[in-house]
Parts: sequence; C-alpha cells; structure tokens
Amino acid sequence: ERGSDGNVNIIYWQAPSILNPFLSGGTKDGDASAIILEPLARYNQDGELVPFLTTEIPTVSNGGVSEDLTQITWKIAPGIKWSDGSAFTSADVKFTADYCMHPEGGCAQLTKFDGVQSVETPDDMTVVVTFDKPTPFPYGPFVGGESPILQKAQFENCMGAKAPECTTENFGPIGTGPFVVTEFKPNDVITYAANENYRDPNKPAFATVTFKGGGDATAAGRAVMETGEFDYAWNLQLAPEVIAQMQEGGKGTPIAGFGPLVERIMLNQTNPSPDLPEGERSTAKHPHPFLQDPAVYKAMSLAIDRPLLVEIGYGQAGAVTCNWVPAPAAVNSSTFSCDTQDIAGANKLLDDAGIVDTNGDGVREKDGVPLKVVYQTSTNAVRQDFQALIKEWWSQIGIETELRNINASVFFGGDPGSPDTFQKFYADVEMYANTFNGTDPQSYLGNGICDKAPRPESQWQGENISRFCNEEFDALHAELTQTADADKRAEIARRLNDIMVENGGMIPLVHRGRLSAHANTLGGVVLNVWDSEMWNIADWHRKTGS
Amino acid sequence: MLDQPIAQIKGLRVEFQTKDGPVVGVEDVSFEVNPGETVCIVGESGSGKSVSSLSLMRLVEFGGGEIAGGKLLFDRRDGGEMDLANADQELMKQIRGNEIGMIFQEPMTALNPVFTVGRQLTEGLRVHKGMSQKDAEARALELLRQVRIPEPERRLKQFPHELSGGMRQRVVIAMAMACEPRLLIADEPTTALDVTIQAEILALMDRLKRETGTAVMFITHDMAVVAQMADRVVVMFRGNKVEEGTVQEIFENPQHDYTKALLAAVPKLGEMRGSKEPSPMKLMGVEGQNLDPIPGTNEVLLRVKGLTTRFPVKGGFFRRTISNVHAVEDVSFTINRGQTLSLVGESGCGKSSAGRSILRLVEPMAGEIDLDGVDIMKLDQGGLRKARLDMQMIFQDPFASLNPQMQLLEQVAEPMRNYGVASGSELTDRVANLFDRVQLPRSFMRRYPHEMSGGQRQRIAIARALALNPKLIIADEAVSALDVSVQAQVLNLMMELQAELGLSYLFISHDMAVVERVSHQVGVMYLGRIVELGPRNRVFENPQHPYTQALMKAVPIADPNKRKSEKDLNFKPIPSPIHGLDYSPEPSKYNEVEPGHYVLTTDSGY
Amino acid sequence: MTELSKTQTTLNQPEPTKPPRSQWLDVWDQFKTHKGAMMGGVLFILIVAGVYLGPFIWDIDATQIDIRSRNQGPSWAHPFGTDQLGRDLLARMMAGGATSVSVGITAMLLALFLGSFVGVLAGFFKRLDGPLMRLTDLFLALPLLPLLLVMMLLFREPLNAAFGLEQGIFILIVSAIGITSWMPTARIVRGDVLALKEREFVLAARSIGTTNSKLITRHILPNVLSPIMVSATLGIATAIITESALSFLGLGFPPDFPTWGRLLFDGVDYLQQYPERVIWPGLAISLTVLSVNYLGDGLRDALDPRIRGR
Amino acid sequence: MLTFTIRRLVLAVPTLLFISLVIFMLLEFAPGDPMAQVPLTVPPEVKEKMREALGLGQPIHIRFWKWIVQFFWIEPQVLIDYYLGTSFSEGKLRVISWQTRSPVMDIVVQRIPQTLWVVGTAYVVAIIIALPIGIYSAYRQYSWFDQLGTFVSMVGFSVPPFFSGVLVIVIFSVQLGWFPSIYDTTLVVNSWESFVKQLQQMIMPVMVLALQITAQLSRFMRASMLDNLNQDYVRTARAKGLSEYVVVMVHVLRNSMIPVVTVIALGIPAIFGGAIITEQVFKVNGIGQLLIGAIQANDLPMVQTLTFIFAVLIVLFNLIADVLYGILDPRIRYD
Ligand SMILES: Nc1ncnc2c1ncn2[C@@H]1O[C@H](COP(=O)(O)OP(=O)(O)OP(=O)(O)O)[C@@H](O)[C@H]1O
Ligand SMILES: Nc1ncnc2c1ncn2[C@@H]1O[C@H](COP(=O)(O)OP(=O)(O)OP(=O)(O)O)[C@@H](O)[C@H]1O
Ligand SMILES: [Mg+2]
Ligand SMILES: [Mg+2]
Repeated sequence: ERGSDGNVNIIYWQAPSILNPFLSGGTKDGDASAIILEPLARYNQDGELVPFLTTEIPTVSNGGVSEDLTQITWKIAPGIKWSDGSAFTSADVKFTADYCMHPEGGCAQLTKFDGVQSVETPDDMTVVVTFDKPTPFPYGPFVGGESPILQKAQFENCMGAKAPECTTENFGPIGTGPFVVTEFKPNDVITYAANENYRDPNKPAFATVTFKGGGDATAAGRAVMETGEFDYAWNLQLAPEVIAQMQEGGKGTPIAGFGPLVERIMLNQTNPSPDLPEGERSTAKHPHPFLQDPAVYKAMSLAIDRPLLVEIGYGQAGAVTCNWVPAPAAVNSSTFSCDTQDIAGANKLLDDAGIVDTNGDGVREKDGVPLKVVYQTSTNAVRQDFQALIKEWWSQIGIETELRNINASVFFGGDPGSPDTFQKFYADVEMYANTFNGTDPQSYLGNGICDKAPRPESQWQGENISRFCNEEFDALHAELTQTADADKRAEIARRLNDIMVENGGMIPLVHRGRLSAHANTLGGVVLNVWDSEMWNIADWHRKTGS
Repeated sequence: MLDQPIAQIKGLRVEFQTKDGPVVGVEDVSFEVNPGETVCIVGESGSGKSVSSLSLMRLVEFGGGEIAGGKLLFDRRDGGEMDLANADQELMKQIRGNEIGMIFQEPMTALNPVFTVGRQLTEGLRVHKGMSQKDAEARALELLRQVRIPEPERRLKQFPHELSGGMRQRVVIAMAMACEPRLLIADEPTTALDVTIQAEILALMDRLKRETGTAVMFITHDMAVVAQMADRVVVMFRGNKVEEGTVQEIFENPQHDYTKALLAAVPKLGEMRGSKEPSPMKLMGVEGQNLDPIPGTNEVLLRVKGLTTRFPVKGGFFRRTISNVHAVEDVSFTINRGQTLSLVGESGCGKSSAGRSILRLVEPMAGEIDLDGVDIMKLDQGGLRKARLDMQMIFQDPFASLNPQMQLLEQVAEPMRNYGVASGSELTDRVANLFDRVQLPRSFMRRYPHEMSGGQRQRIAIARALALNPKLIIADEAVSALDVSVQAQVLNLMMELQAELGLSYLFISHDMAVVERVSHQVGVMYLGRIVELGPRNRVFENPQHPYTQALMKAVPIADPNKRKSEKDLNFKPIPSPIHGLDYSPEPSKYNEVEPGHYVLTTDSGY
Repeated sequence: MTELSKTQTTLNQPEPTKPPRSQWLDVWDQFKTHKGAMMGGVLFILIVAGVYLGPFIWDIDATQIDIRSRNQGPSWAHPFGTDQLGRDLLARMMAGGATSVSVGITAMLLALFLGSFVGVLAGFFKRLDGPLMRLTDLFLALPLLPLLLVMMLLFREPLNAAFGLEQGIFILIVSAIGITSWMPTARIVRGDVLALKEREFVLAARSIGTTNSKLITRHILPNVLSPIMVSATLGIATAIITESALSFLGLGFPPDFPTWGRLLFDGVDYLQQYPERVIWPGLAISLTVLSVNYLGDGLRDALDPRIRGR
Repeated sequence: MLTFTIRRLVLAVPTLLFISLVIFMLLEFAPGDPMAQVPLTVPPEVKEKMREALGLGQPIHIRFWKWIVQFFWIEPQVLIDYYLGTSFSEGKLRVISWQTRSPVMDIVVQRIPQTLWVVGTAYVVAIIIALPIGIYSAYRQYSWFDQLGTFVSMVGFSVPPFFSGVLVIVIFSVQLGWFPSIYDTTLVVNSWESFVKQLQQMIMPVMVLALQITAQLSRFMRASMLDNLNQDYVRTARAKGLSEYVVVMVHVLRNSMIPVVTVIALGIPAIFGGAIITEQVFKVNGIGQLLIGAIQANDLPMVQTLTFIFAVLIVLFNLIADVLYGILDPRIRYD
C-alpha cells in the first residue's frame, strides 16, 4: 500500500548536486533524479529493455522500428500523469529532445541523441524519432536512466543558455516517477515524498525517502551494515575484508552485479619520454620504444596474477577477465584465458624475443632501451595496492616500474594544461576503469579507432587513450556501424575486443561489478547495473516481521 | 603606644637556588618594629634589605627564594601573634596589602603595564575594604592627591608607561598605603622623587604613623632621609645586621666600622660652598686620592636649542589623540667638554624626556641639537647610530632597561660588540674591568638581571654606558638607587673619568647634595621648562627663581637634630603639563641676573 | 686609622669570584636537569635512531610483498604484523618514519623560519607591517588544494630533473607544507613583538647602538621563544599529518613510499579487524610529537633565566 | 585607533580585490577540469559543449570581471531584495555554481547553520576548556595536572581527525550505539526531543574538533602565561593581598592574551571555513565539505566565492585582533 512503510534512508557517498540529469553526467545525480524522472523504457537487471511509460518496446518485428532502421515509433501508455496531476504527452517527449539538443545547453546526455534528425508527435500518445542514417540500435533517446523525460510545462523557459538559471526547476523537476522532491539541499541531502499521482496506486510503499550524500564508502557501508541507520548504500568500493567485517554487523547485506566495467592497464603506444619536445610527447610521431613489442606486453600480462588481484581488491564484486568488453554475455569473447600467473613463461617469452638484461642491473633492455615503465593511476586504495603488486611481479620479469598516483580530479579532468591527465598519458602505462551505458558496445568499441587518439591538435581530447592504431580494427568497426543483426553485431564486437587485446592496446585486469548494500529489512531491491540503481524504487518496501 | 612589637624578625635566613648552588640573600637578621615607630634599614646595596622585607611579606618564595630559618612574628590586627614564616598563603593573602603594605623598589616593573593606574589602585581597596567601585575610586583619588601627583583625575585613567618615573613611584606608594596597613614596608620609596615631593611623602608617612600608629619599616640608603624619618636604625651588611640603635646613637656614635664608613660617605649640602668646580669626594680608607677640582673646558660640546617634546594623550573608545603632554617645552642649554650640567626639578617635569630627546630615543617635536658639530636632528638611522657612539644614556629604571633574557656579561659587552670595539678575551677583560670599576664582583657576570638587587642593577646600567667611552653621558638618576658608599665611589669614578677623558655629563638627579658635588652648571626644570640655569655655585648660593628657592628649602639634612617639620613645607599644587591640541605655549625668555646665570621670565606656572 | 683601613679593606674585598661560563653550557646544565626534556630528548633520539638505523638491523624491505602472509597479527617473523599485501609492518613503520620524521622536521623548521622571519619583521618595522600582514592574509586565504596542485604542476618535473625522483618530491612536499603553514606563527610572533618592542630595554639597546638586526636576534627573538616553541611542536604534528593528506590526495610521495600518515590513513578502514595497523603509526606520530614537545618545553625553560635554577 | 581602523578597513578593499585576483588566477592555473567528475562514458565533444555552456570559453579577464560584478554588485542586490522585498536583482545573473547550476550564495546560506552548529560549538567548547587548562597548567607547571594536560593535548593534536573521528564512530556508534554516525542535516530543532537528537549527533564531531583546537589553544595559553607569571608586577599584585585567582586570572592573564587572541582570531574564520575532514567523516556537510567538494569538482565559481568570503573574514578578524592588541596592551601603538 502506498506510503505505508514510512521512510527509507539511502546513502550515497557522493552527494547529488542537481536533479536534472541533462546538466550533469554524474551517476549520483542520475540516480537521485531517477527516483523522480522516468524514461520511456529501461533496462532490467539482465540488460533487457522493459517498457516504463510506453506500452511495449518497439522492434523491427513488431513494426515499431522501420525496416531501413531510420525510424522508431514509441507508443505512450495511457493514463500516465505528471506528479502535478497534468497528463503526460508526446509533447513532453519531444520537448526533452529539443531541450537536450539545444546547441547552447551543454547537455550531458547529448550522445543519447546522436544521429537524431527529428522527433515528431503525430498525436499525444505517439513519438516518432527519425535518425539521419540507419541506426541498428535505435534505443538511445528516451531509454535508460540517463535519458528521462522532462515536463515541457516546467522547463519550457529553461532552454539553452538559460538552463543554469532555472534553479527551482533543476532542483525540483516534476516527474512521473514514484516520488517527488520535498527538499533539495545540493551536495547534501534530498528528501522525497510519495507521488500522489503515480500510475500504480499501490506504490510506492514508502511514504518518504531520505537521500543523503557525502562522506566515504566505508562510512556508508558502516551505516547500513553495522549501525543500521541507513537502508541502502551505493557503490561500496572497499577491500573485501572490510566488507566481510561489516557484514558481521548483521544489519545489512551487500549485493553485487556485473556490468561492462573493466579495470585495465592501458599501454601507451607512443613514447611519453620527457626528453621529447613538448607537443610531441605521447603522440603518434614517436612510437613507444618497447611497449608495441608483443613479447613485452604479453609477458607483462602473463606476469599478473589476476585472481589474486580480484581477491585483494574486489572480492565478490570482481571477476577475472581478459577482455575489454566482458558484458553483456553475448559480446564477451572467450579467445583468451589469463587466470593463471606464469612468471616463468613470461620470462621465457622475453628471453626468446631477445629482450634480456645485458648490463646486469636486473632490468632487461630492448635495443638498448631498458624496460623501465612509469605506471600511473588515480589515487585510490585498491589501485595503489594493485600498483604495488604489479610492480613487484613486473620486477620479477625484469621490468622496472616507477609508480605514480594522481589526484582523481586532475587525472580524469581534461585540463589540457596539466601533464597528469589520463588523456595526455605522460606515462608508459596507466590503470583505470571504463564502461559504457546500456547494452550496446558500438560507440564504446569506437574508443579504439585510430583518429580518436588524443593529440595536441585535438586539445588532448579523444577516447583512444592508448593511441591504438590498427587498420583492421578501424575497418571492422565501420562494419559494425552498418550491421543490424544482433548476433552478427556481437560477433564483430568480440572480434574488435580480441584485436585490441591481442595487439597490446591494453591489459584487462578485473571485471568489476558494482557492490551496493541494503538493510536486511529492506525488500524489493534488485541491483541493476544497466540502468540506474534506483530503477525500481517503486517496488522497495519494508519487509514484514522486522 | 603599645609595648607589643608589631613585627619581630628573629634569626632570618633566606637562600636562593641558583645554578652555582644556593646563594644566601640574608644570613642572620633579627630586629623588631614597634607600633608607631619608624625603623630605617640602611646598608650596602645587595646586603639583603629588600629580601628581608620580601620575606616578611612571604613574597620571596615567588621569586625563587626560600626562608631557610628564623621566625617572623607578626601581631595581627585582632590581637593574636603569629609566625608568618610558616603561615599558609591563604592567610597571607589577608595580611598582605591589608595589614602589611609594601612599596617596591622599582616602580616601572612593579606596575602591571596593561591596567590603568586607577584600576591597580582600587583593587586592594575593594578586596580588603569591600568598597564599591565608586568609593574605591574616590579613595584612590584622595590617595593620589596625598602623594601629590598632579592632575590625579587624569592619572587614574593613564597607563604606567605614560607616567614619569617619579609618578610611578608615587602610585606604588599610594597603593601600599591604600588600606592603611599597620605595618608599612617602604623599599627605597623616595629614590625616584625630587626633594620637594620626597619631603611631602615623608611628611605623609610621618603623619600616618602619628595618626594611626602605623609602624614603618623604611629601607633606604639616603642618610638624610634616615635622619629625617627614623626612630631607630638597623644597619645591614652582606646579609647580616651589624648595628642597631636609635637615630641619635647611630648618627652621633656609630659603633661598627661599616656604619662609620657609611656616614662618612654621605654628601652634605653646602660642602662645596665657595668652590666653583666640582671635585671628587674624600673616601674613608682610600689613600692617594686625587681630590683636585675638575675644571673642564670652555669648548662647547653639546648645544641644545628650543628643544620641545610632546606626548599625545589618547582618549575615547578609539583612543584618539585628544591633547598633548608638554613634557619638554622650549629648552635650551649648552654643555662644555669635560663639564657637567645637572638637571634638577620636580618629578614629572620632563627631565627624562629631555634626556631621551637629545639621544632621539623619543622624537622631539622641534629644536636643534648639536653634538660636537653633528646636527643630531638631521641624522638618519645609520648616522644616529654612529652619533650614539659619542653619547650614552643611563636609564632611570635599571630593571626595565635590562634585557631579562641576557646575561649581564653580554649586556655590558653589547655596546662594544655593536661598534666592534673589542672582541674575544679582550672583550671579556674589558667587561671585567668595568665590573671592577662599578664595584660589582666579577662572579655576577653570568647572572641575570632578576638575580640582582636594585643597586646592583643600576651599576650594570652604568657600566654599560661607560663601555664605549662616549663624549657625553646622560645619566638619568644614575646614582639614586645606590647606597651612599657605592654612590660615592661611583660619583668619584664618574668624576675621575671626566678628569681623565674629558667626559661631559648631563646629570639628572634630585639629590641636591649630589648635584652640588658633581656639577659645573645647574639647570632647574619646572613643567617642561628650564626656570633657572647657571653655574652651580651661583644657583645654589643665590637662587633667584621662586621654585628654585622652594627646592633648596626642601632638601633634607643628614642630621637627626635638624628635622624639618611638616609646616615648613608648603608647596603649591603642580599645574598640568597637558594642554589641548590648539594650545601654543609662549617661548621661554630669560633674564641674565649674573654672568651666565639666567632666570626664566616667562610665566612658568609656579 | 689602621683599624679603620683594615675594615675598609675587608669591606672592599671583592666577593669570591668564579670564572664566567658560557651561556650555552648553562643552558645545557639546565636542560640536563629537566626531566621532561631529557625524557623527550631520549625518546626523540630513540625514534630517530629507530627509523634511520632500524632498517640495518631489521632488513626486510618495506615494499617486499609476501602475499601468503597477508593480514597477519604480530609474530616473531613480523613483530608488528603484516598488511593486506603481506608487507612487513615493522619495516614499513621504519621506512615510513624516515620519511615522516624528516618531512615533519624540515617542513616545521621551514614554516617556523618563515613564520618567525615574517612575524619579527612585521612586528618590528612599522613600514613592513602592513604589506607583510596582508601577504599573510593572502596566504591564509588561499585554498590549499589548488595551491598545492599548482605547485606540483609547476615544480615537480624540474625538481625531479634536478634532484632525482625522491629528493625532488621531498623538496616539493617540504616546501609545500612549509609555505602553507607559516602564517599562524607569523601572526603570533608579530603580536608578541609588537608588545615587546615597546619595552624599555629595547630602547636601551637602541641607545647603545645596537643595530636593528642585532636588536632582533639578541633582544627580540629570545623573548618570543615560547610561542615559537609551541608553534614548533604543533607544527611537526601538522606537517606529518599534512603529508599524509597530500599522499592520499595523490600529491605526495609515490604510492609505494610508506609514510606514517599514509599508514595511519590506510589503516583506518581496518580499524575493527586489525587495530594494530592504526595503533602503530598513531602511536609513532604521537610519540614523536610528544617528544618534540617535551624537548621544546625543556629548551624554553632552559633558555628562560627566570625559571632556570629552579 | 579609529583612524587606524578606518585606514585598515579602507585598505582592506584593494587588499581583498588583490586577494580575489590571486585566488582567481590560482584556480585558473590549477590543473583540473569541471568535467572531471562526469563519467568517462560521456565523450569529449559533449564535455566540450558542456564547458562552453558554463562560460569557460571566455577569456580569463572577462570571467574575472564577471565574477566581480556578480559578487559585488548583484549579490548585494539580491540580499536587499530578500530583506526589503524589492526587485533590484531581477533578471540579473548571479554567481552560479557549475556543479549545481544554482546561485552559490544560496547554497552557502544553506550550509552555514550546520557549520556554525558543529564547528562553532566545537570552538566555543574548546575555548572554554582550553583557557582554564592552559592557565592552570602554567600556574602549576610540571604538576601532574600539567603533565596530564600536556600528554592529552599533544596526543590529541597529533591524532588526525580522519582517525579519531572514525575511532569515536566505531566506539560510540557501532559498538555502543549511543550516537548516530551520520549527521542529519534535515533535523529541525523545534522540540525537546529534536534538541536531544541534535545534541546526540553533534557530540562526536564536536568532541573530535574540540580536541584539536583545545590542544592548540591550551599550549599557547600555557606558554604565554609562563612568560608572565614571573614578572615583577605579579609580585606587586600579590603584595596587595589579592587572591591568587585574581592575580592569575586578571593580572597575568591580560598580559598573556596576545598570542591567544591571535590564535583565536585565526580560528574564527576557520569556523566558517568549516572543518573539512571532520565534516567529511561525520557527513555534516557544512561549508568545509562544500569547499572540498567544489574543489574536487573544479567548481570554480563556488571555490572562488567561498575562498573570498573566507578571505574577507580573515582580513576582518585580523583587524579585530590588531585592535584587541591595542586594547590589551596599551603600549602597542598604531600610528
Ligand atoms: N632571585 C635571586 N636570585 C639570586 N640572588 C638574589 C635574588 N634576589 C636577590 N639576590 C641576591 O641577594 C642579595 C640581597 O639582595 P637584596 O635585593 O635584598 O639587596 P638590597 O639590600 O635590597 O640592595 P639594594 O639597595 O641594592 O636594593 C644580593 O646579593 C642579590 O644579588
Ligand atoms: N610615553 C609617554 N606617553 C605619555 N606621556 C608621557 C610619556 N612619557 C612621559 N610622559 C609624561 O611626560 C611628562 C614628563 O615625564 P618625564 O619622564 O620626562 O619626567 P621626569 O622629569 O623624568 O620625572 P621623574 O623625575 O619622575 O622621572 C610626565 O607628565 C609624563 O607623564
Ligand atoms: Mg633592594
Ligand atoms: Mg625621569
């Protein structure tokens, strides 16, 4: 029964800043707004699309998607109301597209609308999206937590450059979701109350939600599992022992789910040497002196004990992977196996390639260049442990490692003036994790295309961090963009993954899951890694008998 | 008078722990003080006078001392007699300030720099007499009037550093007398005061004694004051009592050698009558003294013209300047090479300020200062530093002018270091010589200022000023804290140096006998102006200005039979040196009554 | 007359003298008798010896990973236990101490020097007071993190090039901490100097021709020693902790460089399972600070003649 | 002193402008990017668009000038509007945070209460505890009380709050369950129960913060008391028969206050600056957390504004300290 279960307390150790997901790409903001705003369709915990505000998922077979793959038609479910009681119509959907695609708006979810040529509303209940070219995967716009629908009436005056001035709107969007905002304290706490006009009269079970932000993962985990002050804690990136210890508190349970997130070591294909003139460092002008040698990167990969990394760093929230794209299952390649460490094999590989230690300092040389690498990553306890371990293993195969850790906001910030960003890659190898939204890896795989490499000319922007360049890869990716058949797509994706790994663009380490925790008394939680974690908050309830 | 003594000190012994092991401050002293009686304690500097009195207050403990033996019997106001040596501090609190009042030797450091005079004065009253703020203030005002501080209303609101040395001293006196204690311990209460005020204070204490039966324990080295005040005298020497008796006995028939030496060293006013030039004193037991008069030269060393110094007076919440203290007003004089000019005058009349202005330690407002051809007023900091090689100052308050963190050796050596005059062992030797000259044991070289008696500190200050062999020394009350024997030695030393090296002195003092002994010229200051200036014998023998005449009359005489009675002393209240910002004083005009003898004709306010 | 002169000679006899001793010997004498100072001194020497000489006796490498023996409690093989990667904590404590102690002390000294320098100048010279205090205000107002980021950006590479990796980072961190923590000292010292400057002995010193620089070093500085000492003790703690803050922000030493602050920070997550992980570094920092504090107390007392001898 | 104060206040204007410029340049210069926290899944072109939408494309001097106008001209108008109901500021662009796209000052105003509650209380508590401890420790130097005080305060000072905070949480929240480990900023104190709740959630952060401040203050207090306890005027005060209490608490204390006043004056702006780590540990989410969050997100308008407010407070309190010096010690002159 709606509102019968009182209050639910959620803690996110990163605090939401804004409730308009189009103005912020942050997960925390998206999750906080997912409680209010809904897309037309969402992914469920298995990565399948489920309709939310529509009657069904349009496909080619049911005629929702045109044969030439350039059009998709959504049918809005009847009787859906905004929380202010007005009716939800196709005009709102169209407005959302206009809002995000406004050239001055700085919309964070613009990629969702990639290739959208027009959005039409033949009637109040129908939305037709037309793409400028055949789009085999037309579920970008209005699908998933990142692309919810805004109310036209509310945001009409907030288009483009005016977007940031609409504080009231951005802090209290009107939605169709189970809750409405009662108070928003940016970067601190949000309180919600059940939406009187929610489409399912029995939901949500909770009358109010308190969404607290700030602190750190340890404290969040503790608050759920040990002190029981909170019901749900998000993204507990903690050492497995710590999680286990918290679980002993007996008040809550950790839950894990796996998306496509992979912790990997990127191998710089270009030379990052500080001796090179500025502007030529880490550019395609100077290939890396040894990292492009298969013997070297294969040995480096062989020397790593991935199961141990998983055990130390992630426990149940991690799995060994040799792949760049380990999920969804269909695209997970099975070409490689890498779950045993083989130091001897790695040494042999190097010896056979003639990369040996010629001057007796314990470090091998290739063509006179010693195998010394600078290994950088962002600052984070698990990553530093990984660095230490890997440094140790690499030293056993004659590679000397200098470790460097960089403040995350600098490392991931794209400031072209800083030498420490991951894009600039002024190091030989670097470690971080990356993923993609939804289930379609096409654009993610595009990160391996030659001309997406960050360069001075592109202000060091670009997603091809390792400056990987392979003609076969580029051609294959182009083919992917033309292919509609799901199985065929999956096959190409696996192939692309294999090319990348095989040619030393990266060394995948750990397939990382997401670990959240909920109180034992909280029912209905289904961890969903393909969409917002709050996707089914309407179903959450207090377990009876507690 | 009651026959029961108020305080009896029996076999007192006080020790200090220093790094060389215990130092005995007082070895064995016994005496008693009866109600309504004045006991004067005289004796060599450092002989334990201050320490004995501090012991009676049980304050030595706070200074690192320890009462190692003896009894301190005290008769409480309500009858009972008790031994203060082992009273607890709780009880002492009720006795201190209330039943025993104490006047401290060094007025600058004895006052809390951050509280107004009024605040410090009323505190004791409110504690012991339970007075309200208003009553206490009224009483404080009355006390300040009694000690003859000019403009007492204003003083109440001033801070100690804004007062002249003498004024501070009077504040301390007022503080001690506030609760009309039964026993008043006065440690050199009048050293910083000019004779007129001194006479007033002495009279005040005398009256107190007569009217309320207060017993007074009077520590001094000024034999003239002793003769004026004492009923009985205790003579101390190196931590022991060597003699005790009534004034007449002591003055007429001294028994102990030290007492005899002491009396012999007392300079007497009128001794120099007739001679134009000063000459060293004849000291007992010193053979082969050169007692030749010191003529000096006629060459001008220092010429001061129209010197004017004013201090701003702050007021209001934001402490704005509301008026000025006209501390020095249009003062002109010259000092010849090898000669001494003495400045005498009322406390607070601007003597110290004049001295400091010459060195530009306070910035004068106007005037010309010419030292040996150097225009001091025009110098920048570097030039001033060089000029100070030729002129040195001995500060009035020795304790405040010594760095508490530095060994005496260092402090005396500092000027020589500064100018690179000497270094290494030569430096140490010269310091040692200076210590010898001012009669300080060399073992004191590594002590710190707080471990010294008042007189000893003063000698350090003198040694420091002598270190550079300057041409001019400004000696601000340089010898007033010294006991007569040392004083005589130091005076002789100064004159000896004058004769040998042709030093000039600006000698600031209120001790007319000393002034008579050392000066070639005398200037009498009143309210910032020199009212009379001339050769010493002329000014002393033929005082023209009414103020000078009053001053001469007030000088105490070291003879118990020639005590002055209170009614002889009838002074006018001192007018205020503080004037509004728009006040512009008249220039000083003089009338030459005799050759070189000038008398102010401008209205000086007297 | 003969009798008289005899007395006179006794009267004039100088008291027994002792050769003057140097002030520093004196200070040392006093220092020796100060129980706290001696204890602090001994403790400090022990800590310093432990962290610098300890590695010669306990020669396990601080970065050596022994994954089989991870998360162990104290044992003979690992007296302090091991961490989550099986690194020996004792070795890490010693290696960390070497860094923390040297960073703490150098940074503190730098801050103290800067602070006292600015404070004395501002308090003493009226003309400099305004500019210097506004400078202090500026530094107080600057946000620490961006400032450090900029410093890292500008100087890391050149320093690394000039002094090598470790030395370069060390210099950078020490100056970063020093440059961002001198301000309170400066203000405190200035406040005291303002009051001190008006004391009469300063006037007296000026009258004997003491130059400003000597006036400051001989007369002013010794008299503001006690707040400086307090700043020193507090400064060392701040420096050690700031260093750890720098490392976990990724601005400090490379990650395989243990320091006490970082060990403490890393240990906090394991507070409940392995409390010794926080106890060791926590204890080490506290003991160092305590020992420096007692040393400072003793030194101050030894330098204050009024307290000396008691 | 009035002229001194006025002159200082007038001088403060260029000083503050200069400080704001330096801060601005520093922030500009610092590496980092407002898009750093946007996930890697958002492609660079989109990030570039977002940056432009934030106004990052404009040259530095224009942005600085904009900030100056917004902060000094428009924000005061907003304040006037708020109090008088006028509408001077209507339609004018205020200082907008990049993170939240909302006016910076609104968030600051929102944060001040909890910061004042926690950090302010901690400061008051610390002063109340530290001064007596410092005074008594000095008065009874090397007594067991002094030794204990020294020990506790030095250990207290050397334990960073990221440790002591977690320690008290583990003890009092996890083991004993007495206090909440997470501060509830939505709590409205309007009844006895809610007040008790507020107290409960404040106790731990206040404790942790106060320990540090107490340690620092009491050390300075003790040191400067020691410097003054042996002065001559103390003897005079005793000779007046004043009780030890008055001697110490009035005469010595007043003379010893200068360093303590300095430390307190340095600390009060810090109250508004919040306590970054402690706020983080207890999730107080005050100004400190706001600042660190903004720095991490490279939210320059927010950082700039907060730092500037902080600078104003610093300049102001240092001026107050200077005026207090003059009142505490009449020998100190400013002219
Ligand atoms: N705190 C101290 N530590 C060590 N010695 C001290 C201390 N106070 C006084 N003395 C020594 O005790 C002796 C007696 O000193 P006291 O102050 O009583 O002399 P005094 O008779 O008052 O001399 P003066 O007339 O010069 O003031 C002196 O030799 C002095 O050096
Ligand atoms: N710093 C100051 N601020 C304000 N007034 C001052 C200051 N110093 C001295 N005065 C005032 O100047 C006048 C002259 O003081 P000065 O010290 O020169 O007197 P003096 O002649 O040396 O007296 P004494 O013999 O008592 O030492 C006094 O009224 C005093 O109150
Ligand atoms: Mg004495
Ligand atoms: Mg004087």
